[in-house]
Formats: sequence, structure tokens, C-alpha cells
Amino acid sequence: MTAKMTTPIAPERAPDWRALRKDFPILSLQVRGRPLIYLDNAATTQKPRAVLDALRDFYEQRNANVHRGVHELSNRATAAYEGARETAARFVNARQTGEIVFTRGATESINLVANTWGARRLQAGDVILLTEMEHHSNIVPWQLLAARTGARLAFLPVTGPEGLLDLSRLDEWLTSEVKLLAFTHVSNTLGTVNPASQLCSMARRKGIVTLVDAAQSTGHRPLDVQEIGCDFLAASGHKMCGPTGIGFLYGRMERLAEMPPWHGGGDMIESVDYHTSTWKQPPHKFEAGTPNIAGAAALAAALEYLDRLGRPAIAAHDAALAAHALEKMSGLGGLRILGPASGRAGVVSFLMDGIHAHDVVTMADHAGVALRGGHHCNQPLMKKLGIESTARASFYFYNTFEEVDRLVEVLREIRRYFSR
Amino acid sequence: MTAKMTTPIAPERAPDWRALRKDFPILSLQVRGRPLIYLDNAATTQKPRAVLDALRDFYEQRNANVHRGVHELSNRATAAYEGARETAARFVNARQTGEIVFTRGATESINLVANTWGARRLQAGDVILLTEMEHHSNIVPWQLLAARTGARLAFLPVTGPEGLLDLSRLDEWLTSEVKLLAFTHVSNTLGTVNPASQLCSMARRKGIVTLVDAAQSTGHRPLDVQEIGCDFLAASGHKMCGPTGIGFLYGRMERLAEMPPWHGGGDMIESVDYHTSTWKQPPHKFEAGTPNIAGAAALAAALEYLDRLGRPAIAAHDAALAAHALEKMSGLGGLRILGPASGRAGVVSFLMDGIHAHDVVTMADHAGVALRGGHHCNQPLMKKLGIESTARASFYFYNTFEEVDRLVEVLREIRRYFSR
Amino acid sequence: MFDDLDDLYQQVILDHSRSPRNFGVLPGANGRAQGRNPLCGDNVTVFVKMDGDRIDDIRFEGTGCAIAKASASVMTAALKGKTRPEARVLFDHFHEMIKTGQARGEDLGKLSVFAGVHKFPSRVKCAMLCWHALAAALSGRNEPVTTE
Amino acid sequence: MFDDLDDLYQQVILDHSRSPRNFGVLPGANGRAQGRNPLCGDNVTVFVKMDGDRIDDIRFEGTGCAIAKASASVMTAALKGKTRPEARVLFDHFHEMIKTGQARGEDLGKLSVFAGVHKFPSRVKCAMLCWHALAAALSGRNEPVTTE
Ligand SMILES: Cc1ncc(COP(=O)(O)O)c(C=O)c1O
Ligand SMILES: Cc1ncc(COP(=O)(O)O)c(C=O)c1O
Ligand code: FES
Ligand code: FES
Repeated sequence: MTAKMTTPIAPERAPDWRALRKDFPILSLQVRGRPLIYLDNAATTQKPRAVLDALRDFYEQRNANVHRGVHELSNRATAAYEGARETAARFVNARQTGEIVFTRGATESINLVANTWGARRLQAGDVILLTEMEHHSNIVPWQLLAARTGARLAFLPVTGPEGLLDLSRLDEWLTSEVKLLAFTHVSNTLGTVNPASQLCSMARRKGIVTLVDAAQSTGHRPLDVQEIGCDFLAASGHKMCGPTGIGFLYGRMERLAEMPPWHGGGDMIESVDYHTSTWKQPPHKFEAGTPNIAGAAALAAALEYLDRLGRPAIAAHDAALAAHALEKMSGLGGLRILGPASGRAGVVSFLMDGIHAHDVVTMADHAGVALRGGHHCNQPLMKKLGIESTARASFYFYNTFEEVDRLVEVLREIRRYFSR
Repeated sequence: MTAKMTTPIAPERAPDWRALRKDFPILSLQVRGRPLIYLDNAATTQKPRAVLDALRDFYEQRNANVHRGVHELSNRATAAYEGARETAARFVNARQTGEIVFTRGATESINLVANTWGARRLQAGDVILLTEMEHHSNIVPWQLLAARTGARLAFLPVTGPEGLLDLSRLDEWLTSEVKLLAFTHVSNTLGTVNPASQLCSMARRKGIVTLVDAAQSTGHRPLDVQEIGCDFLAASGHKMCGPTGIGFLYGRMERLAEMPPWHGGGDMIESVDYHTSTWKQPPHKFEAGTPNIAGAAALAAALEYLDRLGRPAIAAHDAALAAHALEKMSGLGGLRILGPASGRAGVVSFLMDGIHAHDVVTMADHAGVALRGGHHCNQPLMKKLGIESTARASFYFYNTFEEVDRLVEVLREIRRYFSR
Repeated sequence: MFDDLDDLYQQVILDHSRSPRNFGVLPGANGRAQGRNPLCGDNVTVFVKMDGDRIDDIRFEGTGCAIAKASASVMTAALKGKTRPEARVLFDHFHEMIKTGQARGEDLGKLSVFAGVHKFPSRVKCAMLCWHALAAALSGRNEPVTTE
Repeated sequence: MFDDLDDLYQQVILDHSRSPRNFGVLPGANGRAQGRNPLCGDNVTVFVKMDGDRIDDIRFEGTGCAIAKASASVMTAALKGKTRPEARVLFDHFHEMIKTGQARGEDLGKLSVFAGVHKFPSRVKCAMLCWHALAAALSGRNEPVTTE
């Protein structure tokens, strides 16, 4: 994976990034009289016209409820929804289409695993191994599960200013009490890219189930659940050009098959009596009620859009922007950058001496540059690092080197303004 | 409520229903060469242009993640999302905006209550009282909760061919073991309108918590949670002109305040340490992860659209279409109609002698009329009534009397075709 | 109004659906299985009385649309007296016809009235329901099978 | 580049944020409370030493943006020696100014440098953070308060 990502893309093979900015209507917006420079992609990405059109097309040509209808619109809606499942399965190279469960996003995907697989398989004394760099969405569900089952949490350490996982003693961490290893593929604060296949194969060898929080990686780099070898993988549509309110859980079929249901309701049942019910097979077993049908259809459009560009090319562009930002920002002085010096994703968190992150972000916003400030849902990591918050620039393929230059210029002006 | 609903609307006050069909792009679709007559509104409704535009507008003018951003787009997104909460609160007349929790739909809303309030408050020996006409979404979550807590389910009987709740002995049903009464406001199979305020006030007098499944009523008739007096109310956006993937739970603040969290993750926390966390106040406590932001904004547009038409007028039109259908269909012969003879919602389920519901629906579809056939997620009720499935026509304000006439003509042709 | 449906609801199919052959429980059956169609909630139970490898008698019971009922009626009529291997071959040929509209082999006989079903993908499961139940009954599995 | 921000980041505010007055733990405090800003995760603790109804001494500690720090610095300076009722009145006047830009009463003095904050709704909580903590400290509540 890492190899693929850092392979430079031959210029003639890379898309014309600048040209495809016109696919994104919002990118021509003016904010406070200045052209929008959107560098908050780790929070959510913008949507290309292909996705907006897919939403509208769904509602204008095929809107109906799914699965039980015999009429034409209902067939179309079911085809759109189940077709989106196939697209998502191909996108992560699942073995079977049925290994994709649609959810609201990565957070719900992780909660689903905690409440089904976790509630069935974990008990007092078991250990859930996370890492110190997890997003709240990959900590809190396990805290709630721990409280319910008596299992406890342990955290693989993050070392040094580089913010890498300390894997030197991984073997010792993977004790026989560890039943689950859940980790983020890409850190949304540090930009660290964790070696997912290595972690999963070590865990698997010891019979430990694995979950990859791929919220920050799914639409950003090539990703293959069979190569990674994970049991579960959680993804958010809105972080990869899809609409809000849709995402998915990939689950290895053996795992899904052993899981009890979670939400109960229409569409997840095979038969219902007043006092007992039987369930459908996965994935339907885990999709109670009317799903986000249009959202799934539009997510499929997003995935197809991304694969037209090519994920290796996207990863290379993300990385090149980050490298450019690192280089330029280190020339500024009085600025501390978190995370690895190289091999990182397109996420750059930083602190400016004597200026609080929210002041940086407010001022950048007035110059048209959208950054995020705060703990980025990484409070425990922040506390460990002894900081309260950072400002963060996060890139996607539609960002340009000129935008990064403008960011650096704005940061320089902020420093000047604040020292007046 | 019933009174309001059956009040005839003075002609000059009712909207021009036919004229507003042009607000719905899909209604001018041709299906198999015939103009679409969409009579599957109980499954999902169609969306007016105002809603499609709200979706697009969100993604083109204000797309960002919510709550933690300081930049302009993020402020706009937060304003859109929290503004939608206010709109929803006004729509059901909640006491406070914070009594609205956004969910994927009615099913998730009910599961939320079962897994939070239910898991905390119920124990072995307690009784969850439902009715015999509940949708699977208001049965299965309680079966799962019963299995987890040792509580048991009881069902208020449905009587006679009219399909009304038998309230004559309601008092006896509301024993001291009953901790929760959960019932559907409008049956999606029978068309029955249950006396929600009466049920809730009797239950409340005995200290029983109440949940109203308002999936079929929220956008169809005036609805006021304070007048109903319920503790919880579940609603789906897609059944009232909103997009798929968004709905809400109304919860009386006293109830929400006593509930533990359910999904864990970003945005529902106040502070997170590696091993313990504290939660935000409701409603945020129950909204983990990135919500369906655009969906909420578009739902607000739907609610505003409905209130421009006026819910009393919508309810009257629904009822008038149903009455017209009942009258015309009873002239057909060999046709059995379920549910009450009068005072019903715009839902008409029927059986044709000797012709299976799916054959009726397939053939109607070929004539351009979208009906639904099957058990309508009401299997236990079907079994009780001794039937397998019904065909169902369900109306909304954009349906016309001519469409109902056409339905009846098509049914006559089906009978003829099948007797050949 | 329904001319384009004539391929689906052939006269033979309507006839069989109105007066199904071999309908009812089969006393002395030594094989049985239920097929469920999750799309509609319908189900068909097929009963077989095997004499060694030969289907001595066969009946069905259940609920379903005209296609499902007619399919079970025609199937039972076609299979009486056939051997297990012959039934397997018929299953394959019928299945292929339902999916493609093309009949391989010459053995389908009256079963070919269902060729038009392939134009109605949402009804394929209806026609196959009894066949899946049959396959389960012949293989001695006792759990219900779904057409998923 | 940032001219339109001059209303927010007034010179006085920048000065106070760089060298906050009354910063640090107050030994002998007989009232204290923490205010948390859920929007950004920042928090401010306000310590008071009351002499009857009079604020004998007051300090603050915590993390926050320039607005939050300056607000706490200016607030503590303004409140030293004031009585509880006077502090309440100042709270109300300050709150109204932050929301509307208009100062009622004449008593705000240096506090009026924050009038420009009302143009930046997302920063209103920053300016109010220390005031909410103060109100809690004066009322003797010990739980943390949020600005929600
Ligand atoms: C690493 C990581 N995990 C999980 C999430 C949660 O994703 P969502 O909010 O889409 O559920 C995020 C989003 O911020 C993230 O960055
Ligand atoms: C009465 C009733 N309750 C609950 C639901 C479930 O709604 P949703 O599928 O939107 O979650 C429905 C929808 O069919 C319904 O008709
Ligand atoms: S519709 Fe149920 S079997 Fe055909
Ligand atoms: S941004 Fe945290 S207090 Fe102002």
C-alpha cells in the first residue's frame, strides 16, 4: 500500500487536477469577498456535480422504497441501491457483495461492530486493543462496550514528535487476552499512515479480530480489504465526495454470519411473529428500516468518479501537497508541525507560537482559507502530546499548489497581525 | 386531532392540488409508456423541487462538517443543521428545540429508545405494551430488548373487520407491570387512525411512558406532541417529502435527560480520556459522528413546504381520496377492503378474490399504477387476519380523484384479464 | 391494456393457477421441504414419495402468486415418475430458461410455458420457488430454503 | 488582509491576551468554578476570594483563544473590589453588549473593547466563557459549567 502511494505518478497519467475543479460547483464560491480555499477535507470533502446529479436523478427518475416493491420505480430504486452495494464491494475489493453493510458513516459502522460482534464475543477480562491516535469514534464505542461486558481497553503507544505507532513491541502487546485490534488507517490529526496489512496479519496469526477505521483513507488511496486482511473496515461517504448520511461497514462474511442483529425493524427480518422473529442473511440483517437509498446511489457515483481519476494518482497528489506544505511552512518559523516528516497523508496539523488555533482559523477564514482548529476528536492524543488544540490543513485532489502557497502567505500575515 | 382531520376544508382555502403536481418532477414520468400514477406513498413519498433544490443548495453553498468549525462554510452548515432542528421542533410543537434528535428514520428512532431508555429502565417482569397492528419496526426492537432485559411483550387487540383497537378494556391492559406503551398513530396497512391523545393520557395517568410511531402521520395531519402528551414520537423524513436517510425522534426532555448514550463517537462527547468520557447534553448526546447534514437541511425544506400547503388541508385531501376509493372499489365486487369504513387515513389495503396481491400489483404496474403488494411489514397482523398479503393503494396530496378512478378502472381490467 | 403481459400470464399458467394439480399434503411422503420467497413472504412446501431413486408421487402446498402456483402445478405434473437425476437435469434446464428465455435440451415440454418469465426479473423467484423446495426435498435437507 | 478583523482583535485585546492580568491559581480562594467551551474544548477556571459580599481578590487560569484570555484578564481587573450585586449587573450588561454590540448602562469601562465581538457569532462563547465561570463561582456551584 505504502509503496503504491509513494510511487510518483507519471505526469502524463495524472489527471488534470486544475481542470476538474470545475466539477465542484462550491469551489468557485467567494467567501467574504475572497475565493474559497477549502482545506478542511479531513472533516468532510466537497461533492462533484456527478454526485449532485446522481442524487437528483434518483429522486426524479427512480425514487421508491426498496426490496419489497414489484412496481417499476421500486425495481429501479432497488437496482440503484443494490448496485451501489456492488460498487462499494468492488471499491474495497470485498470477496462478496454481501460483505458491505450500509450505515450512516464510519462512526455507525464501528458502533455496529461493537454492539453485535463485540457484545456477543467479548467478556470480562478480554482486552480491546486500540492505539493512542484513535478518533473518538474509535474509542467511545469500545468504552461503552467495555462498561457493558467487563472487557478493558489498552492502547498501542504513539511515539515521538513524529507520531508513529511504536510497533517494536507489538508482539508483546498482542497478548492472549486481546480479542480485537481496532486502529485507524490514517490519523486525522497526525497524518500518519499506519501499516494496516502488517498490523492485521500479525493480529490474525494470533487469532485476533481486526477492525480498520478507514474514514480518512478510503477515498484517498488504493485500498483492498483482502490485501489488508482485516475482519472489519469502516468508511464514511462524505469524506470521499459522497453525500452526508451514508457510509459502510465492510465485514468478512464469517464475522457477519456470527453476529446477532442490532437495530430491529422492517427489511432485516425473514419472518415476524408477535413474540419471535427470524432474521435475513447479512448484509440485510443489519439494515433495519428504510435505508438512505438516494445516499447510497450517490455514493456509488462518488466512488466511480474517484476511480475514474485513479486512487494512486489521488494519493500521490495528496502527498505532494502535504510535502509542499511541510517544506514551505517550515520556512515560516515559530510554527510546530505534528506528525511524520515524510510518507504522510494529506493532513497537516500545526501550532503557531503564542497564537491559539482558533485565532489562526478565524483569521485564515477571513482571508478565504478554510482550516479547522481544535482537538479534531482526538482529545486523549492531544492530552498525551501536552497540547490543547491544533490548526489543521487537510487536502484533497482538487487542491492546488497555489492554494498551499496562499495558505503559507496567510499564516505569515497572521503572525504579523498578531505581533502588532 | 380527528376533529381537525375530518373538518371539510372550504374550497377557497384548500391549495390547488393539481397545480402543485408540477412541483414534483417525477410525477410527469412515463412508466412503460404510460403516465405514472404513484400510489405507494405509505412506503415513501415523492419529493418536491424545493427539497431537491435544498439538497443541491446545501452542497453548492454551505457544505462542511458541523459544530466544531470556525470557518464560514462550517458556520453555514451548522446553521442549516441546527436550523432544521428548530423547524422540526416547531413542526411537532416540541417544548424545546433540544427535544429533537435526528436519526435515519422512524426505525432508528424506535431502536434508539429501546437501547437507551429501555435498556436502562426495563427489567425482568416488566411489560412492554404494543398493539396488534404494529409495523415490524415497532415490534422487533422490543423483542430484542425483551430478550436482553427479561421484560415481556403484550399486544392490545385489534378487533373486527374494521381493524380498530379494542379500547373497551384498555384500563385492564394498563397493569402496574406495564412500563411502556408504544403504538402506531396511523396503521400503514389498515389505514386506522388511533386516538393518540386518549391512549397517552390514560397511560400517563398510570405513570406509563409512551411512544408514538408517527411514521405514517407526521406529514399527513396536524400533529402536536404536547396535545398528544407522548414521551417519544418517531418520524421518517422520506415519508413526508423529505430525502431518504433522515428522520427524527422527539423525546420529552425529562426522558432524554435520564437516558444513557447509545452510539459513541465524535460530537456526542463533552470530553474523552483513554478510559472514560463524559457526554454532551441531549440532543447531541444521541448524535454520534457526522450526521446527515444535507438530509436535515432538505427535511426542513420539506416541512416548510408541507406547512405552506397546510396539514389540515392535506389530511382532508388524503381522507377524501380514500373515501372516494372506498366508494368506487366497493362497486367492483369480489374485492375485500381492510380497515375502517370511515375516518381513515389515505391508505387502502384490499384483496381481490382469487388473484394474488403480487399479480394485482404487477398488472397495475403495467398500466402505470404503482401499488404495493405483500405483508407491508405487518406479518403478525396478517397472520391474525388469516391472510398472506394485500395490495395497497396509499395516497398523498398530489394524488387526484382521476387517479383513483383510473386505479378502479385498472382493477376492473385485471379482473377481466384474469378470468379469461 | 395488458397485452405486454401475455408472455407472463399465458393461458396455461392462468388455468393451472386457478386449478392447480397435485395440490395438498401428500400422505406417506418421505421427503419434504419448504421454499420461502423473501421478496413477498410467500412459501411453497413440496412433498415427495420416493421409490428408491424414482419420484413415485409428488404434491405441493402453500401460498403464492399465479406464477408460483402454476409453476408448482406444472412441475409436479412433469416430475411424477421421473428419477432423481432426471429431476436434476430438468431443474437446470428450467432454471436456465427462466433466466435467459432459451430452453436448452428438449425435455421441458409443458414447462416451456414459463419461458416468458425471464422478461420479468422480479417474478423469476416466483417461478423458481417450488423448484428450490423440490431440490431441498430431494436432497433430504429439512430446513426451509429461501430463494435468496 | 485582516482589516475587517480589527473590531475583534482590538489592540487592547491583543495586549491582554499576550500578558494576561490576574493569571494563576488564587491561594485562599473561597469560590471557584470552571467554564468549558464545548465548541473548541477550551476551559477557564475562575477563583474568587470573597470578603462577605465583596470580591476581595480574583484570578483565572486555563486555555483559550485571544478573546477568551483577554476577556478573563479584563474581567478580573474590572471586578476586583466589586460587590456580588455589582458583578451581576456587569454580567448582564456585558452579555447584552456581546450579543447586540450595544452597551446598556455606563459601567462597562474598559470592558467595552469587546463590543465588536457581536459581529462574530462563533466567538461570542469565547468572550462569555470566563463570565459563566464567574457566575458559577459566585453562586457557590462547584460543578463545571458549559456555555451551551
Ligand atoms: C479517523 C476518523 N475516524 C472516524 C471518523 C468518524 O467519521 P464520521 O463522522 O463520518 O462517522 C472520522 C471523522 O472525523 C475520522 O477522521
Ligand atoms: C407505521 C410505520 N412505522 C415505522 C415505519 C418505518 O419507517 P422507516 O422505514 O422510515 O424507518 C414505517 C414505514 O414503513 C411505518 O409505516
Ligand atoms: S409474488 Fe410471492 S411467489 Fe410470486
Ligand atoms: S476558541 Fe476556545 S475559547 Fe475561544
